[in-house]
Amino acid sequence: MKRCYYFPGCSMAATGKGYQQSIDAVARKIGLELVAIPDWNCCGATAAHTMNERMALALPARNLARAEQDGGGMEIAVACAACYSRMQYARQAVLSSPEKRAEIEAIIDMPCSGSNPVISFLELFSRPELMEAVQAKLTKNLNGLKVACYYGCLTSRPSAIARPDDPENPMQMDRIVALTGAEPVAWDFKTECCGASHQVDAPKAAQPLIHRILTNAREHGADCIVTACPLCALNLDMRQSKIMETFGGDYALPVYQFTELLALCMGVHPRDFGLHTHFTPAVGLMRNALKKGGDQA
Amino acid sequence: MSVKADPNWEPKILAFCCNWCTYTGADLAGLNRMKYPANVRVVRLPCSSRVNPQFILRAFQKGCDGVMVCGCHPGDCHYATGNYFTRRRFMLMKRLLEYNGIDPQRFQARWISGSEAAKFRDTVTRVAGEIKALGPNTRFQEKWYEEGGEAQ
Amino acid sequence: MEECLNARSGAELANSIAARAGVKLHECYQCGKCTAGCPMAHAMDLMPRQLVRYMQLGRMEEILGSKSVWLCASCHTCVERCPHSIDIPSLMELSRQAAKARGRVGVKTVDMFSGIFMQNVKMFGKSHEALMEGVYNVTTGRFMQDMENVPHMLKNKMVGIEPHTTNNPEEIKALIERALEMGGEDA
Amino acid sequence: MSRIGVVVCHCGTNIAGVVDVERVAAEAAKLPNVVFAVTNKYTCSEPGQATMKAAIEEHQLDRLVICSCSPRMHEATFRRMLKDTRINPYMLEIANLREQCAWVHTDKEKATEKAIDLMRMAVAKVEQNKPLFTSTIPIHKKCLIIGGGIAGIQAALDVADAGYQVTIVEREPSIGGHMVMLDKTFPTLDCSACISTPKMVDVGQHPNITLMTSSEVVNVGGYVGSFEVTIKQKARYVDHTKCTGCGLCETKCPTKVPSEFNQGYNKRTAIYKPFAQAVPAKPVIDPDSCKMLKEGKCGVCAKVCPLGCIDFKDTAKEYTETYGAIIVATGYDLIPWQDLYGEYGGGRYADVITGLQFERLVNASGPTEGHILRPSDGTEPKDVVIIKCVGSRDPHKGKSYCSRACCMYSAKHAHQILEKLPGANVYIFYMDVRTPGKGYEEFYDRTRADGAVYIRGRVSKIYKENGKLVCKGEDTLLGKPVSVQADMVVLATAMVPAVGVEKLTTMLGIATDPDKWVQEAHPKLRPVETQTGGIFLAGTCQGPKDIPDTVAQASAAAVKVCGLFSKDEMETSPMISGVDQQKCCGCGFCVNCCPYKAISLVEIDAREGARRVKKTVASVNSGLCQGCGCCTAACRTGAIDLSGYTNAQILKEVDALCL
Repeated sequence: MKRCYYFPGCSMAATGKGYQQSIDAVARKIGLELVAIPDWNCCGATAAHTMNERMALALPARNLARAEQDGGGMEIAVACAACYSRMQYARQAVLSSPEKRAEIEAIIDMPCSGSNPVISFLELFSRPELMEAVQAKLTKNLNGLKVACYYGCLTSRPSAIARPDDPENPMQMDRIVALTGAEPVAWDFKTECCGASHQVDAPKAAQPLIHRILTNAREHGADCIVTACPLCALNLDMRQSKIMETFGGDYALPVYQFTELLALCMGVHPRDFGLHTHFTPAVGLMRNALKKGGDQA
Repeated sequence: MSVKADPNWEPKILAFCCNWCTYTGADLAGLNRMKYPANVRVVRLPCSSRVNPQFILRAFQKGCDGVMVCGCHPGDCHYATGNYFTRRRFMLMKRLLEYNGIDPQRFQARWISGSEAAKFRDTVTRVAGEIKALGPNTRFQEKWYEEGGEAQ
Repeated sequence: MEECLNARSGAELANSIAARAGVKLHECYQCGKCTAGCPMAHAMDLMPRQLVRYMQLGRMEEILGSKSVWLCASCHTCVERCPHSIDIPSLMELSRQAAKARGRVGVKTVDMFSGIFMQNVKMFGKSHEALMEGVYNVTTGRFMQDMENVPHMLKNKMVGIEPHTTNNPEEIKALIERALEMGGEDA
Repeated sequence: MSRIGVVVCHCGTNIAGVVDVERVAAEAAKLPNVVFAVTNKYTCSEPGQATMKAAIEEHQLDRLVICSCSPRMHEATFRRMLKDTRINPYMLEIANLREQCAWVHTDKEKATEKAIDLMRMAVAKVEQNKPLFTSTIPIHKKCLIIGGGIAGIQAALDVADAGYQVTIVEREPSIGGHMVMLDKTFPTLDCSACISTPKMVDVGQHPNITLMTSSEVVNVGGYVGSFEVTIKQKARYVDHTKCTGCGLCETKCPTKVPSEFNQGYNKRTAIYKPFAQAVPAKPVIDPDSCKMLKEGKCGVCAKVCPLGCIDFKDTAKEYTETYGAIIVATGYDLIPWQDLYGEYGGGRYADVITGLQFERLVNASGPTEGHILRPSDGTEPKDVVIIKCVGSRDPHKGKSYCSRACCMYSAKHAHQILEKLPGANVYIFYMDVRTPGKGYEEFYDRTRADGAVYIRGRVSKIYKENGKLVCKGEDTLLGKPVSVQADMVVLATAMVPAVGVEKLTTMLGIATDPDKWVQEAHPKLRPVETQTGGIFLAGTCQGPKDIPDTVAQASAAAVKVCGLFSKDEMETSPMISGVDQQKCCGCGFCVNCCPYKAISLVEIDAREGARRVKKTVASVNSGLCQGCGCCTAACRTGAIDLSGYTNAQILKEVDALCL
């Protein structure tokens, strides 16, 4: 029913594998055709603009150019928050002035007009036609499951680039997840930073960030956290047990991608998207929630 | 026949000044006994927006060497918005005059408030100097048309 | 000794950084909402607000030598909430680049990670998480960091041994080199 | 043939010391139509004026040029002098030989040449002058006051006490505005209701004041002295002429909705007075919540009313009346912070409240009877955080300006909390503490002595942790990120113009600034006037201010109105624009550039050859025109001209310079 270009990002082949599988499963179910940008490359993430602004724009711009070359003229949907941000920056730079565009084109050595709009997966799934399509395919529900939707920084900020529905209290993911019957909680740390790569290169300074996010989600009664970004999920999931050890806290908050919840409620087998591979055990909560929720009315 | 060669030549400059700011500022310059060249003749108007572009053309036509339009600072107009119109009109006017071969320095719009006596003095002094350096204006003048209106 | 504020030797650099970031330094009235919302402020030696203050005073020395410019996570919370929308992330970033160009690195591990990341992209066109982490651990001597998670990743095939690449990694390498050749405006 | 007289003033040596006045007079005498030219030692003196008057008679002059000091000095003097002569006062021109010639030049030769030029210009201009006559417009000595807050109340009382009729239009069911909602007022801590309700009662009982509540202005025409104003009074469903305000209906009404006056913290009935001391002290029915009006069921109030005042068929009524002056006193509202500050919870937390909500919570007649209790659970807060400048000094999310009253009322809130809740802690996050008022700085000192902790920095986020509201800020004086765990947070939110004020200002034709505050005629010298004659300003409609400033401004506006009303008619300057309807093409360019909305397009009957046609032309309202002349330069056909500064006059002046 709907086609768009798809930029998976590097994490999807590694720690984001489950995310990728759930995206594929949901897309198949609702008839969404995701056309991967031919021969895409790394967006440069935060590392590139740490070092050099031109490089930080040129890397993602090459992906825009690749999509343009393909000639489909479709929107580019991006599944990772950082990739989304970088691609938006690049597009807006190309559109900002002919000089900037010429400079970028010279670096990537191909034409780049920025003609294809870039959208986040959250924006894509928030569209009424997609919401309806998802709704139509849901067979099970998660009634009563309390989820904290975590958006992170780069899908919300800077708002001129990311264009969220609300930079402080975005609701796109909340509305999508609510389709499953799960109950998104109103909490305070939806858009607070998880530390991103500082979890690797400055872990002592960055670890409290994760702890605060988890604490606040817990404070507002969440059973789990839902994200729309492989790195956010990795930081909150993989580092969780160690952080509990360091800062105290005897609970575990499983971390899901929003597409995982959708896939699950569409009857996709959890093994098909690696629910069992999460670092914080994630199968049990879902098994119970599904049992409680029963079939979609 | 070169008037410019006359070392005693003094330019005639006409200044349209609004009653509430620039004219008041000019009066204040007098009160403070400030000194400036005697080349400028002031025409008092209620507002700089009263200045019809026709007046300026007429001044050049009749032999003025320079024309100034002075009013309140934008935002301070006694009539609230008049000088915004002045500003727009005379940006256009300046370009029109330039297109017609009048040196843009011969036509100047300046904002001088009622308290800016020193600014009035300095502006008049500078403009008089600039126009003196330019020499007499011949463009548009009746004489010029009579002589065929071509190259000077 | 008290600080003598007449010395404004960094004014030129500060103004050029501000101009490139599109920031009007005078607009900042030092309310500190940036620091207040900054997730990394607790680890910084110079608060984000103080960064702007030093730039207002034309003193770059303190900024170039700070840890803060390396600890900024580019989360953009500060600029989003700033009453004057002062783009502190850009000030941080450009200051960091200026520091690096002068051979000053406030937090070595951050610099190394970026370097390794980009090296990775330069080699393969795509980044390779496990390889990166491995090289980083070896480079920084933090051999055991995050190693507890490796068995889990291996078991679930979340890390491949073969790095994925673009069709022609040379193309990306050339791209990066062209960008770097153009240099930073200041550096 | 005109007969022009020229008088060149020595002004002692002021002019004559630099300008050769005799030569100027001699040059004047050579000009055509100049029949009389002399010099005079002191023209403005009594003997000087007498000499001129005699000359006018003797030489049968019909116009006069005086070469003297600035016209800004003595134009009015000389016009007055001409009043009792054969010359019309507007047949006068003055050449400024003192301020703009003798005083600013030293070279006598050049100064004299310039003086001759200036004299010639004046002579050329005066030849084109036409007699002008001031007209008068009648003044209807009745004042309309829009808004019944403390500004409107004060202005109404002042004008009414001076003996003039006043009508107050208030859109709420009672006057009182924001002030009556407040608990105590800084810095003296007198009870706000105690000092404002007597004034409200005075308004209600004043023989010269007509009170129109539940009413709004819907149309304004005319100009100073006679504004035609249409006021719409909403249906109140209660006949106030019969109602005694016994209140029985209110006790029996079964429908309860959140009380606007108490900020939603308790309920009111559908038939209600907003608060106990309301003026008028008679109820109205809120059609949005009344069961009878919504569903046709109930009618309890009608059954219990002993006087049969309830009329469910009541409809809105419109009244049109003529007013000589209007005072705009529409006040302010608070910025809708919930929509703007997601980082402060965006309204999700019941215990994050505004200063105005706090006023109700601390007020003895409020929903908690003056006990400071948390809205969420009714418990006493122990740690209270006050955040200043929420929406103020924040061009990104709110407004760029300072709201002026918040520093003081925040200090007052801190004081009240520390006084009423022993052992409580108050933390005030501020950027700057602004206390420019009598007794204000002292009050701030006292608040700190009470124990309020002032922290310099803006809070970035409020979030909930362990049941506490954590306020994350920076202590910018320490240079460290800090947090305070609060039980309740009070936000000092920005003042913004009252909702719907744009509609009114458009109707009145008065200017607003980019933030929609009404623009005063001059920020320093005409602070209570608008650009439109006869329309004045009082209170916060002009910009944020506190009660003392509001009251002072209201009284000032009242004086302006009384000054206007002290005369039966008003002289209008004849130096205004006029349209030659023959030349006018009806393009309307003049309409758009007029700052006073004095020009409108009208349809007239005209002739086109032999045919009679309808023609659209511009028409100037002489009551509104202030004579700036902006329209004249916009006119493409030269149809519109400014008396006293006509195109012909100015062109002749220009020509004269270049002879």
